[in-house]
Amino acid sequence: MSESLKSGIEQFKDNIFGLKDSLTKSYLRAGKPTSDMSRAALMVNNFFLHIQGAKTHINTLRPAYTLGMGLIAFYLFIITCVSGALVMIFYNPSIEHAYSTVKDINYVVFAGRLMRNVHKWSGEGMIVFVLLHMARVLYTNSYKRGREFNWLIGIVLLVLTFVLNLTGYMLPWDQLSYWALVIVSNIIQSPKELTDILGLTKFVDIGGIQKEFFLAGTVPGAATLNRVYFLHIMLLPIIITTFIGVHFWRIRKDGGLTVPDNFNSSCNVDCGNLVVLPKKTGGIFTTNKTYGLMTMSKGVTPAVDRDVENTVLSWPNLAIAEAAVFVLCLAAVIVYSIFVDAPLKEAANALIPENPAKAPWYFLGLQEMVSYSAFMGSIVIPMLSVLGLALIPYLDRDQSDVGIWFSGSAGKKVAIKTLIVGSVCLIGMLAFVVNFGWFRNWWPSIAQIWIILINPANLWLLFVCAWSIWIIKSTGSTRMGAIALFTMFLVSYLILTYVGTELRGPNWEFFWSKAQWPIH
Amino acid sequence: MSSTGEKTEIGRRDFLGVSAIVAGAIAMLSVVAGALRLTKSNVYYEQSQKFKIGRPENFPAGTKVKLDEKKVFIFSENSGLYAISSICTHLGCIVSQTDSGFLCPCHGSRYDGIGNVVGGPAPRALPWLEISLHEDGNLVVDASKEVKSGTMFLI
Amino acid sequence: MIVNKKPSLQCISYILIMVFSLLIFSIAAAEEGALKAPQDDGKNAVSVDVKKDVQDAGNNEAQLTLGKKLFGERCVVCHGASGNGKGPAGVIKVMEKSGRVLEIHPRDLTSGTFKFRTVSTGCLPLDEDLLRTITDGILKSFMPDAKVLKLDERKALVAYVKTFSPRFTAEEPCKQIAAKMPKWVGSKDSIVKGEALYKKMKCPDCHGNDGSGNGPKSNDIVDDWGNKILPFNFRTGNLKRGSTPDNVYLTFTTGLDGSGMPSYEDSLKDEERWNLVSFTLKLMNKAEYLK
Amino acid sequence: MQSRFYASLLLISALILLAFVSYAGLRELNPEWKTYQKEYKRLFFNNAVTPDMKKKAAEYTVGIRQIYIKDLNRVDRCDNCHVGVENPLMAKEKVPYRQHSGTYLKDHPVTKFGCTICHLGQGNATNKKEAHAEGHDTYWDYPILPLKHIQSSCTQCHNMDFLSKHGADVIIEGEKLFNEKGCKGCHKLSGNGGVLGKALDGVGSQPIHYFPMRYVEGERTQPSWLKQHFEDPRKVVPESVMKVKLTPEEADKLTTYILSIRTYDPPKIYRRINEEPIVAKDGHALYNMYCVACHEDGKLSAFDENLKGTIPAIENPAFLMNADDRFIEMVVKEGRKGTPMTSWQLSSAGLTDEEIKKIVSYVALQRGHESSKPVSVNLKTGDKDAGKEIFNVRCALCHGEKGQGGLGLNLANQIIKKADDQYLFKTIRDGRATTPMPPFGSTGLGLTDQQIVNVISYIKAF
Repeated sequence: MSESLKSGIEQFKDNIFGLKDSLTKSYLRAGKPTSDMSRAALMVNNFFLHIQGAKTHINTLRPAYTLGMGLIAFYLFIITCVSGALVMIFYNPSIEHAYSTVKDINYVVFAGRLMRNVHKWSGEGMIVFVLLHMARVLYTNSYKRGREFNWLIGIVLLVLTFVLNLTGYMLPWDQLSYWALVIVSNIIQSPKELTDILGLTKFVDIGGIQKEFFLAGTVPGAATLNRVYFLHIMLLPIIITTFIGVHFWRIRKDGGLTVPDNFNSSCNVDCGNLVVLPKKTGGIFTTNKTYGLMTMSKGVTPAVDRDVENTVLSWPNLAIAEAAVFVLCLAAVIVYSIFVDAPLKEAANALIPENPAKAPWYFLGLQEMVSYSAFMGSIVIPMLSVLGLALIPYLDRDQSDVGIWFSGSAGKKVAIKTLIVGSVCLIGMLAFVVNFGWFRNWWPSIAQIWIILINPANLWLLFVCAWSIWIIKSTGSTRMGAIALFTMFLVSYLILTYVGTELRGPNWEFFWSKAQWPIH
Repeated sequence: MSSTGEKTEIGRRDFLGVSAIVAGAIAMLSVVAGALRLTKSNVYYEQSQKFKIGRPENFPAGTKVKLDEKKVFIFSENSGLYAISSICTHLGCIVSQTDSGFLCPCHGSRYDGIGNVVGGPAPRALPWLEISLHEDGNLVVDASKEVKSGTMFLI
Repeated sequence: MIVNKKPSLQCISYILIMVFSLLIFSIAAAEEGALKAPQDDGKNAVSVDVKKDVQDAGNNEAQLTLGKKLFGERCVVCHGASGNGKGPAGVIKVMEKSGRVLEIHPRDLTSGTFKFRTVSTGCLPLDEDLLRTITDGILKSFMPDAKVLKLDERKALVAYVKTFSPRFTAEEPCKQIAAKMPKWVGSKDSIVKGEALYKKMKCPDCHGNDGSGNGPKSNDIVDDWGNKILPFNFRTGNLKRGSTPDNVYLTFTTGLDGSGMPSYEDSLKDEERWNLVSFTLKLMNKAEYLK
Repeated sequence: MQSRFYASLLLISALILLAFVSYAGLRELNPEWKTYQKEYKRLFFNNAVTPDMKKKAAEYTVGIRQIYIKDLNRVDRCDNCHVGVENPLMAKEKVPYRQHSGTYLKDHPVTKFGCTICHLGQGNATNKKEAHAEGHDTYWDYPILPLKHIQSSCTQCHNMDFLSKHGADVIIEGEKLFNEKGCKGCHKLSGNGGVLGKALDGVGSQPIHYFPMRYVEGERTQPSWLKQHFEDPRKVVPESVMKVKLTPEEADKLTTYILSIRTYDPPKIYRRINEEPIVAKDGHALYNMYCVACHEDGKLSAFDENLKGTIPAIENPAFLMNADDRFIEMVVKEGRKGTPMTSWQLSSAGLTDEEIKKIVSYVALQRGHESSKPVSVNLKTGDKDAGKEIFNVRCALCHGEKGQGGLGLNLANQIIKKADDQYLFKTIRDGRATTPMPPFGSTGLGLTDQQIVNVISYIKAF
C-alpha cells in the first residue's frame, strides 16, 4: 500500500519533470520532425498544415512559376483580418461617432494610424494580388484537369474581395463613405433604367426594392451604416473565409498545383537552392510505405502518378517558403503603411458632394463605364465580364500544355498582339468619346434605351468578344482565345482604371494631369 | 539516418535557417507587442474629476448633501467641510445613506458616519476627497485626490 | 483548324483593324483642325455689302427726308433735334460691375468727330463706318442697333447724319485702313512684348496696371466737349466697337477721336501695335485668341 | 535543413520587418506634442520661484491628455501642445507654451468649454497641421479661426447687448455694417429679407466646400472667402450680382459678424442669452437694412450692369411728385414681378405692414410740397393698336418690345396694371427729370395727349 503510494508520488514527480516531452509529443503526435517519416507526419497531423500534402512538387516551389501570388493574396487577407480586428476595438459604428472614432484611431491610439493604414492597404493589396494570381493561373494554363470548378470559386473570391473593400471604405462616415453609399445605392437601383423603359417599374420595381433593402431607407443613414458594418465585419468575412477554405481544399483535391507534363526531373543548380533534394533512396514514398492516405481521395491525386524524384518533403521545404513569404508580405505592407496614409476625408455632408466624387482607384474603371450608362456600366457589363471570365475553363477544354507559361511561344504572341491591339483600340475609343462625347451630346433628346443599348462600354465588350473569337478562328485553338479574352480583360481594367484615376477631374471632365484641375 | 558527414554538409544551411527563423520570430513578436500596446486606450472619454460644488455659504454647518451625479457626499460641520466618496470600496456600487452611516446595496458593506467599515466585505473605508477653494470663491472637489480621513476643509 | 487554311480572312481582319485605328486617328486629327480660329462672320458680312451699296447712295432729297423722319423718331431722344447730343433723355448713367458709374453723353453730331472709324485720326469717318455704327449699335452705351430698319432706311440716316456737320462737305474722305492680323498675334512672346509696350506708352496712366481702367489719371479725363469720361476697363472683356483683334488694332491705329484715346499710327510700328493687341486680348481674357 | 533561397528570403524579410517596426514604434513613442510638453516642463521648472511651484513643475507628467466635454459633444486635445494656457507662470513665454491672453479663461474654464468651441480647428487632432486644419489636405471643414474674427464665437452664448458692454467692438461694428449696408435686401436671415441672394442662416458654420474657393487668394478658408467677397463680390463669384463693396477693414468686421451666424447652438446651460429687447427701428434704419443695397441713396438712376436693369431712383422728387404713398406702398408690398424687386410683405420677406409704412414715409420725405396738377385721363378712349405703333418706335428702345425693360424699367408687371392712370400719364407726358426718361408730351417730343392715352392702354395690356 505504502509502496504503491510512493510509486504514485514518484510517477507524479516524473510526470511533472516530463511535462515538456509529453506536451510536445501530444502536440506533434509523431514526435519532433527529425526524420522524413516524422516530417511527413507533422504535415499530415497538423490541422493547419494538413490541407497541404506531405510532399510537394518542386515545380510548386519555383518562384518563377507561381510568383507566390495566391499565397500573398491569402496572407494579405490574414493581415487584413488581424489589423481589422485591432482597428475594430476602437471603431464605433454609429453615424454620430464613426467619424470621430476613426479620427481617434489616427490621433490617439498607439500605432492606430499605422494599423488603419495596414488594414486599408492590405485590403487593397488583396485586389491586386487576387487579380495577379488569376492572371498567373490563366497564363500558366492551370485551370484545367479538374481545376475548372476551383477557377469558379476563385472568381467568387475576386468578387468578394471587391465587395469587402467597398463596404470597408463606407464605414468611416466621411465624405467618401457617404457619397459612395449614395452612388452604390443608386447603382443597385439602376435596373430601374431598364424596367422604366419596359414599363415594368409600376409592377415590380427591382431596382427600388434593392436600393431600399440596402439603405434601409431612401438616403444613407444610421441603419445603413449598421448594415454595411454587419456586411463588412461579419457576413462577408464568414463567406470569404469559407470560400478560401474550399478554394484550398479544392487545390489539394484537384491534384495540387499544375506541373508541366514533361517537367525536367534532373534538377539543375537553382533547384538545389530552392529545396533540399531527397536522396535517391530513403524517401518515405520510395520504400515500403503505402499510399493509403492518398487513396482516400478519388481522381487525380498528387504523387501517385508522378515521379517521386520530383517531389520533396513539405516540411521544411514548403513551410519555410511559406513563412518567408508571409514575413516578406507583412514587412512590405508595414513599410508601405508607414509612408502612405489611408485617406480620410471631411465628415459626411449630405448636402455637398465631393467634386469629383471618386471611388477608390479599383472602382474607377467601373466609374468610367458608369459615366456612359449606370445600368450597363455598373451592372450588366461587370456581370457579363465576370460571367465571361468564369466560363473560360468550360469554353476552353483543350487539356494539353498545362503548367507552361502562355502554353508556349504561340500564346505569348497572342498575348502581346492582344495587348497592343487592345491598348490602341481602347485608347482610341476613349479619345473619341472624350473629344466628341456620345449620343446624349449629339441628340440631347434621345431615348435612354439607345444609350443603354449602344454606348462605348457595350461596343468595347462586343469588340473584346469579337477579337477573342477571331483569335480562336485564326489560331484554331480555344486556349489562344482564352489568353486573348483574359488579356483584353486585363488591358481594359488597367486602362480604364488609369483613365478614371489620373485623367478624370471635377465633373468627370478630361484632364491630362491633376495639376490642371480647376480649384474648387 | 544522420551521419557526421551529412551534418557538416548542412551545417551552414542550418545556421542560416535557424537565424532566419529566430529573426522571423523576433520580428513577429515585435509586431504582436505593438499590436497589444495598441489595444490599450490612451485617452478616456470621462468628465473631469474636478468639479465645483458652490460657494461655502451654501453649506452651513449641519448640511448633509448627496451629489448624485458626482458620486460624493458633502458634509458641513462647525469644524469644517468634508467630502466622502459614495463609491463602495468593495466592488464600486453606490452606497446609500442610513441613520447610522452608509450601506451598500450590492453586497451589504456597512460604513459608519465618517466612512469607516463596520461590516460586510468592504476592504477599506470610504475615501475622503480633497476640497479646495477656487479663485472665484467656489469650492472645488477633486475626486481623484484622496485625503486622510478626518481632514476638514476650514472656511 | 489550321492557321493558313483561310489566309484571306486573316488578311481582311488585319485590314479592318488598321482601318479602324486609322479612322480614329484621322477623326482626332480632324478635330484639331476644327479647333482653329473661330469665324468672325458678323463684321465681315456687313462691310461687304456696305462697300457695294454706299457708293450708289445719292444725296437726293427723298433720302434726306426719309432720314430726317427716322432721325426724329429714333435718334432725337438722345442726340437732340439739332444733332448736338443734348436730347431730352440727357446723360445716361451706367453702373459697371465694378461699381464705377459711367456717364454716357450722346455724340454731338455737329462736330463731325467720331470715335469708330477705319481711317486715320482727324479724318472724317467713311459712310460705311457710320452705317456700321447705326446698324450694329454701340455695345454698353445704349446706342441701339437698327437692324429692324431696311438698308435703304439706314443709308438715309447716314446721309441725314452727315448734314449736321459742315466738315462732310468741306473735307475729302481719307484712305481706309485695313486690319490684317498676323498669325503670331496672341502668342506668349507677343504678349510679353505687348506688355512692355503697354508700360512704355504710358497706358497704365489711364487704364491701370491690370487694365481695369483705374489708372492715376483715370479720374481727370474729359472729352473734347469737356464731359468727364472714364478709361476703358479691359476686365469687362467687351470693347464698345466689338472685341475682335481687328477692332482692337483699329482702335490703336485710328485712335478714338474726341476722347482721350490717341492714335498710335505714327508712334508705333504696325508690328508693335499688333503686339499691343495681343496683350490687350490677354487683359480682356479672350482665351479664344490666345495661344 | 532548409532551402537556401527561402531561408535567406525569410532572414532578409525578418530584418526589414524588425527594422521598420522599430522605426514605427519609435515614431509612435515620440510624437510632436511630446517635445512641446518636455520643453514646457523645463520652462515651468525654470519659471517657478516657490518650492511649492518647483515641486508642481517636477510632478508634471508628460503624456497625452484630452478635454472631453460631454455637454458640448466635443473632444479637444489642444492642450497637448498649448500646455501652458492655464499657467500664469507661462505668461511671457512663446506660443504654444504661453498662458491664454486676457482673462477669458477665468470665466470660461478650459475643463468646461474646451478650445474649439471658440477657436474652431480640429480638436481631435494631435499634430499642429491637422489640428489647425490649415490647407485643404487636412480634410477638416472648420480650420482654426483667425484671431481677428474670434469675436464671432462669442454670440453663441452672449447677446449683442452684453457684448457691447464688454468690449466686443469688432462684432458690434460688423452687425452695424450688416444692418446699414442693406444685406437683408437680398439675403434672408431668420425669415426676414430679400430673395436675390442665398439665405444666411447658419452660413458661419457651413463647411469649406459650401464656398466656391476657385478664385480666392491666399488661404482657402471661410473667412478669406467672406472677406474677399465683401471687398469685391465678383472676384470670388464672377456671376455674383451683389452690389456692396467694402474697405478691407469693414470687410473684416462684417466677416466676423457673418461668421457668428452659426447653426450650432450650445446647450442651454452654456448660454447667457436673455431675450434680446426688440427695438422698433425707424424708417431710416429699415431703409438701410432692406433697401439701401440696391437703391443706395435713392437719387441715382443708373443702368446696373450686374442686375441688367435700371434701378429706379425712388427718392427722385420728380417721381415722388407723381407717385402717392399708396402707390409706393403697393410696390413695396407686392414687389415688381420680372425685376429684382421682391415682395416685402410678411409672408414673403418678413416685413410687417407697419415697417413697410415706415419705409414708405421715409422715402416720401423727399417729396416737395407742390404736387402736380391733376389731369383727366379717360382710358376708355385709348386705342391699343395705335398705342402699340407708337410704343414700338418710341418706347421699345428702352423699355423693350414686350415691356420687359432694359435701360427703361420693366413695364410688363402687375404694378403697371394697378397703377393710377394719372401717374402714368404724367410720367409719359412730363418725363422724369434727372433720368433718361424724356418728356414725350406736346411740349417735348410731340406726342398728343390722345397718343399718350393710347400708349397707356397698350402698356396696361401687357
